Amino acid sequence: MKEFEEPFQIIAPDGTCRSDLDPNLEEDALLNLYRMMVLTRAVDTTSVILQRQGKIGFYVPSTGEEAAQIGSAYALEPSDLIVAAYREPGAAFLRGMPVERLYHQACGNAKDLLKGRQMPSHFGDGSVNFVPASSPVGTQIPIAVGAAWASKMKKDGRVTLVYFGDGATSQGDFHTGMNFAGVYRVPIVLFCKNNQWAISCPFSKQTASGSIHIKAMAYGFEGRQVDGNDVLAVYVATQQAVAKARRGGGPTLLEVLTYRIGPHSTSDDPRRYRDQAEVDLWKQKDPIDRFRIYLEQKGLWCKEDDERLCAEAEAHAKEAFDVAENTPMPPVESLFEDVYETPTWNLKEQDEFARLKVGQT
Amino acid sequence: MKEFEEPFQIIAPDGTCRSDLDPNLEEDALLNLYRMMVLTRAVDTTSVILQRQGKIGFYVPSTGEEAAQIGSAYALEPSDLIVAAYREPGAAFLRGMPVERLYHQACGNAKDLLKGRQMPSHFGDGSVNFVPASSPVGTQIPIAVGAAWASKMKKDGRVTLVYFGDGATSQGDFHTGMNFAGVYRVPIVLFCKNNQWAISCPFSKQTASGSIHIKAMAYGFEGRQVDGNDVLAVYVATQQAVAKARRGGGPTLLEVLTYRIGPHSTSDDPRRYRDQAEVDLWKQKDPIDRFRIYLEQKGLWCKEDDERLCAEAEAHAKEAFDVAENTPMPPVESLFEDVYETPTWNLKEQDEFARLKVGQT
Amino acid sequence: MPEITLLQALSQGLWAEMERDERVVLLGEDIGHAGGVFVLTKGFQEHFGEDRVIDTPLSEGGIIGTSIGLALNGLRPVPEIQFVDFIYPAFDLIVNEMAKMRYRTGGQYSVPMVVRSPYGGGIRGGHYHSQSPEAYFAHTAGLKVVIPSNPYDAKGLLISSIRDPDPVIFLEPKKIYRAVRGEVPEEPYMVPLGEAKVTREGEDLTLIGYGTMLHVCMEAAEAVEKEGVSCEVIDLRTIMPFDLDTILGSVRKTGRLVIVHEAPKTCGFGAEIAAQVSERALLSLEAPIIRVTGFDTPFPYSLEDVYLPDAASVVRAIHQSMNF
Amino acid sequence: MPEITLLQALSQGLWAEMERDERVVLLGEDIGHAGGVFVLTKGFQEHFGEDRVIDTPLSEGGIIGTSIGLALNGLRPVPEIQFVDFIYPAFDLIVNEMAKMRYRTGGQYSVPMVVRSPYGGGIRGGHYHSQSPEAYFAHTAGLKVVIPSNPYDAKGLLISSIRDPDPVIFLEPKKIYRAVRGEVPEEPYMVPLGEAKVTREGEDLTLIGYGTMLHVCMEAAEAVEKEGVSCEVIDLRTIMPFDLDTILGSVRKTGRLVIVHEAPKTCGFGAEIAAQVSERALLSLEAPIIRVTGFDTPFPYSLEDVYLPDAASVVRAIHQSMNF
Ligand SMILES: Cc1ncc(C[n+]2csc(CCOP(=O)(O)OP(=O)(O)O)c2C)c(N)n1
Ligand SMILES: Cc1ncc(C[n+]2csc(CCOP(=O)(O)OP(=O)(O)O)c2C)c(N)n1
Ligand SMILES: [Mg+2]
Ligand SMILES: [Mg+2]
Repeated sequence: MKEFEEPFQIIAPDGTCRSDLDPNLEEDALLNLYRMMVLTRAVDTTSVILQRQGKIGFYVPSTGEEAAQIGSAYALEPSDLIVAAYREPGAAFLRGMPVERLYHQACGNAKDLLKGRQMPSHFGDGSVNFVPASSPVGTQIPIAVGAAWASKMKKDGRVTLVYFGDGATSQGDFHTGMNFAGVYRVPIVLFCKNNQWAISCPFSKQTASGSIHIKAMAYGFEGRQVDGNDVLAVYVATQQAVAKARRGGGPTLLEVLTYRIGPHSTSDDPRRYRDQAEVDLWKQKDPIDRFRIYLEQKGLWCKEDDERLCAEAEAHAKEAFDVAENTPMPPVESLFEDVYETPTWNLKEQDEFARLKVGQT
Repeated sequence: MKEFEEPFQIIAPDGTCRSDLDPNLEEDALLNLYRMMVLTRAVDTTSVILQRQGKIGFYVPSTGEEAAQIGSAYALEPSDLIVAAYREPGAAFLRGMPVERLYHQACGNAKDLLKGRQMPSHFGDGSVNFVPASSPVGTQIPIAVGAAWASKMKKDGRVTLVYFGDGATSQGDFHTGMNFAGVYRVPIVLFCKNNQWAISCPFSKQTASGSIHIKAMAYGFEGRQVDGNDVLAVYVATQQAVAKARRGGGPTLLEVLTYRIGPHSTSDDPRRYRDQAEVDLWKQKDPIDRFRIYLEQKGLWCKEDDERLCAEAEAHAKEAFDVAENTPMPPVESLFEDVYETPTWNLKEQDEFARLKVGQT
Repeated sequence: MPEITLLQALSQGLWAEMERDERVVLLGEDIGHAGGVFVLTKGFQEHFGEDRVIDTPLSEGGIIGTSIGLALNGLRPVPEIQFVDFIYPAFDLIVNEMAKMRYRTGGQYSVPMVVRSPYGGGIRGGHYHSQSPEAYFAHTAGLKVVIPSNPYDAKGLLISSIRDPDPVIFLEPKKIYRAVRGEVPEEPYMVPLGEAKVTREGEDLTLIGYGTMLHVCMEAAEAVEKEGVSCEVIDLRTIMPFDLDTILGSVRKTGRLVIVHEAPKTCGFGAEIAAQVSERALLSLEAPIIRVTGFDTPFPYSLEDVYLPDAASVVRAIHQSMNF
Repeated sequence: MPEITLLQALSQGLWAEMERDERVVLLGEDIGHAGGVFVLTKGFQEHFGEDRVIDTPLSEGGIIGTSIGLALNGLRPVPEIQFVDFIYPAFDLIVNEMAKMRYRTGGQYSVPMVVRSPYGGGIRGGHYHSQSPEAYFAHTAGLKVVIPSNPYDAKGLLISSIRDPDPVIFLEPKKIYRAVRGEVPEEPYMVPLGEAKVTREGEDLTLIGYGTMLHVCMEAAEAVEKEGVSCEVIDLRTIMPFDLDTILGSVRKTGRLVIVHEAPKTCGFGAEIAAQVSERALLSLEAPIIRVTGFDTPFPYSLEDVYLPDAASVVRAIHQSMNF
């Protein structure tokens, strides 16, 4: 029975590797995975500082969850679709969304693809098939199932991957999305990042099922538990699920075990509700450290490389933010665009009113 | 593993009994169960005719599902709470709701406890702890879980039983209700009458899970499959679940396998979407026939008894309807009662208007 | 031209669009194999196949949620909600996702789709088969809301809705699905969204209705004509965006306005019309605007005739206005 | 009397009711162990225990659905929805069950409960942490809707809501959770539902607001006072049932009305007030009723100050009305 198996793992916390399971990626690929993880961490660290400095209003850190983001996104083709939650900037970067775009979005400026309409950390980029997040937890699941279903109908060969958290599994949308995915066998990977917390709610209080992958049984398809701090395991498990979806094998639920090292968001103080000891324990399973040891053991990486990369990544994040910071705000009339394809009379009238308000007429 | 076991059964379709499982109910109890099943069938038959004659507007038949209703309700204490769907008149009768009340409700007259506000088949009777159904499929599940939870908090020793169909398991409300039931281990029996159809949707298209009881695994508590046309099996399984709930053991999901012999409602024509052959197959598993054979084999029942009982039950149904038919409609002012405990100014004003409309002022 | 029912006209419009555009897919409970509880999609699944006329599990959230995804990925879904009273499990997906997708993604994604659903009273449905929730949707930025009153408009508006780039809530007055007949061209045609129709010209008072209530307005207009009161009747057809110009033009002419809808009065769509007219045409008003609506109660069963606005009530409102 | 914030007043009211009536239980996401995302229920779980201050899984449908059951079986639940923007997964349970339970069971069952939720803009929350959905609930028969604007009312209205026999949607203006302070008696007291408060008397024009917008109205009233325009300001406090008498009394006196709310204009609650006033006090109106509201767009992030009604906009509306 699935639920008694150990989570799928390739690299152990000490960096040793199950060579029978190693996907034997090329050197470039391995280094690319590592670089993206480091970049994601650097953006995280930078953003939290920016928020504290009052330069951005809000940020959702994903420190500790880099392997889950990068390993999964790497298993997709560029034409595949990602429907995201808010805690997967790394997946967007891997796809090709420039870090600058994350900051344009965080600043809500004139270059923000979302035109300054959502809070920070709701980035997305249609040009790399990454649907921006909305805040309501869980809605992305049935929507992603529908998107995947469209691919099946159109026979376009695309696979959809949807990210969501452990908390999201309690929503009705998880259930209806999973059920439709099962009934219509749509080409989707339902990627649950079980980071053990939903704001202050520990996983043990989120559901009595003990695990999330087991929930797939309620929908007639496979659920699988993966070590989410092992980028290779995440990559391989996702890749297998993607391949299955692409060949018409239907959906897979992946429960990817990881940990939210930081606060839920910059508005949150986790000391109110959880023990530092637990955090420290998970810090020892850091996905970046683990992968670095693996690379070092393979002779692909050394301390100097790492110092250079970290410095570069940090500089990259800062430069990206500088560009965003110096970009003007969206114009007032943008408020009234995109409600409909063509503004209705009431919006045109309100546009006039808004210009009056800001003294533009 | 639960899901590979056979459904729990005590009386086989041919009337033979697994004596090791027989609850050995007293003669009176056995005959009572049988009488209630026959009464439910008689009300069903009568109501369908009444609807065809235009005497009631609508009816939801439950022919074929009598054992599921009666066996389950019989496992409860009078103070336990039933939260019903619309297809459990038998459970209401067993609790003590007079048949007359069902017809008052169907007529929506001045004696209807619901005051003529809902369609027929939405009966209920607070005096016997039977919450009336509403139409939206699934809403009763989290509500019932809440009611059961209140019992746990108040330590009042009550158990709640909620009825719902196979179709209802696709709703988000099923999921959230089940999840809360599991997390808070509330004293509830989640009683799913899997009658194989949700209007025209066969169970095989409702979900890919193959069964419903397996879905309990997603919530960390027991799910159990029961032969729903075997009144003793239903009684015993429910009784065990009730006892477990009462002693603090938490919720149980019962999947009770039965069949909707008739149309979904009097507005429905199942010939549009299903084979008569399937219906005929299930007719051979008729729960009333099966239990009669059992009683006959026990020497508790004979043909003459049965003829008398059937005639009585039919007469009872007809008389009850006659009373209801001759009861006047609710008064106009009843429209404005119970929106709030005390009518607000707008309702008082509209009450005036309504009287004007019907020429009462 | 053949005379057909409103239901047949909708069926025709749907069929035509499915023929024209293979991106159009239908999904809903009991719509395929069984042909729909109102038999509106009878024969569709046989003709277009199970992949385009999809029987779904019992989940409005699933139907709307996956439809949003289908639309986002290039299809043109037309989900059906069996009765609009059951749309609320999908309310979050409608107001927070469907309505906002274009806006929240800065126009990167859009979800052209039409949510069809029978609405309104008059079929003895009690409170769960009779509701008129148009105001909820009209208050939700990003949605269009359409309600036809006759076969010709029904077909043309449905076709326009399906071709529209924005999500549309399309409410079908089930009471008159079969009761109202009219001439309908067999070929496809569009009736533009956002344009009301003056179904009767008049001088003394303006009556505004939509769906089933349009017919109540017409009946009342005819009744008072004998007394010498000339009513102009406007069929709103699109609730959002509504045709304010036609409304204002008429009220400026007549000076009197009675609005009729089935939904409860408080915060019903009539309030918006009344607010707009009294803001923009105050000086034209010769009498207070009157709303004849459903009551602020859940929809009843036995007393539904008392609940629903009828011609007599509208006539009383007309008298009240004329005698002001 | 000590001066405390609106948030503290709510916290006090909640605490007092929990002390008074052990049937009162709180449930919601992050309200217990963490004390709530706005720290409103800090210390509650420690004091009242995990059985009365319940941290729930992430499911608004579960929170409201089980609360309905808790209320039906004798408790007095006060569920919290973390941000009202997230209430819609429970919309079906609210409109089809909570609002209708008493009615549909013929009064056999009732569900006294208070759904508390922070609402409104002004905290840079973008479209999912800023919504004002009061009109949806006001349009739903069976619900009461309450929105306080200051600490005193907040505590008294919350206590009244908890003691009320009907379900109440209690919306808390989060922008002024901490920004508005006032004197609040330490002991429990009730502010009756359904009664507006004239927060400023005046002769020339009536301003109606609630929640955060009440303060915008007051600011505008003060601004125009210098010009010699005397505004009467009404704090609605209860949206449903709203206090029509106070509104009409004021407008009959002033002849002019400006209504202010954050929610989108179309079908917002302002429309209902405008419709009622123009129906019942048409001849008193010396100028058209003006609504100063949020726009008919989803709530924005960067341009929220443009979106939200401000005193300057209200002043412009006052000028427009005075100069009519
Ligand atoms: C419907 C809804 N309810 C509540 C919230 C507030 N909220 C935002 S994130 C969050 C926790 C989500 O937890 P999880 O799904 O585990 O994702 P994680 O944040 O851990 O990545 C909550 C309660 C929300 N955004 N949407
Ligand atoms: C939310 C909702 N959607 C749709 C309907 C229409 N409807 C009424 S009963 C039903 C099928 C229910 O099937 P099931 O749950 O299996 O119960 P059964 O009727 O078989 O007893 C449907 C679709 C409804 N009442 N409520
Ligand atoms: Mg989480
Ligand atoms: Mg069924």
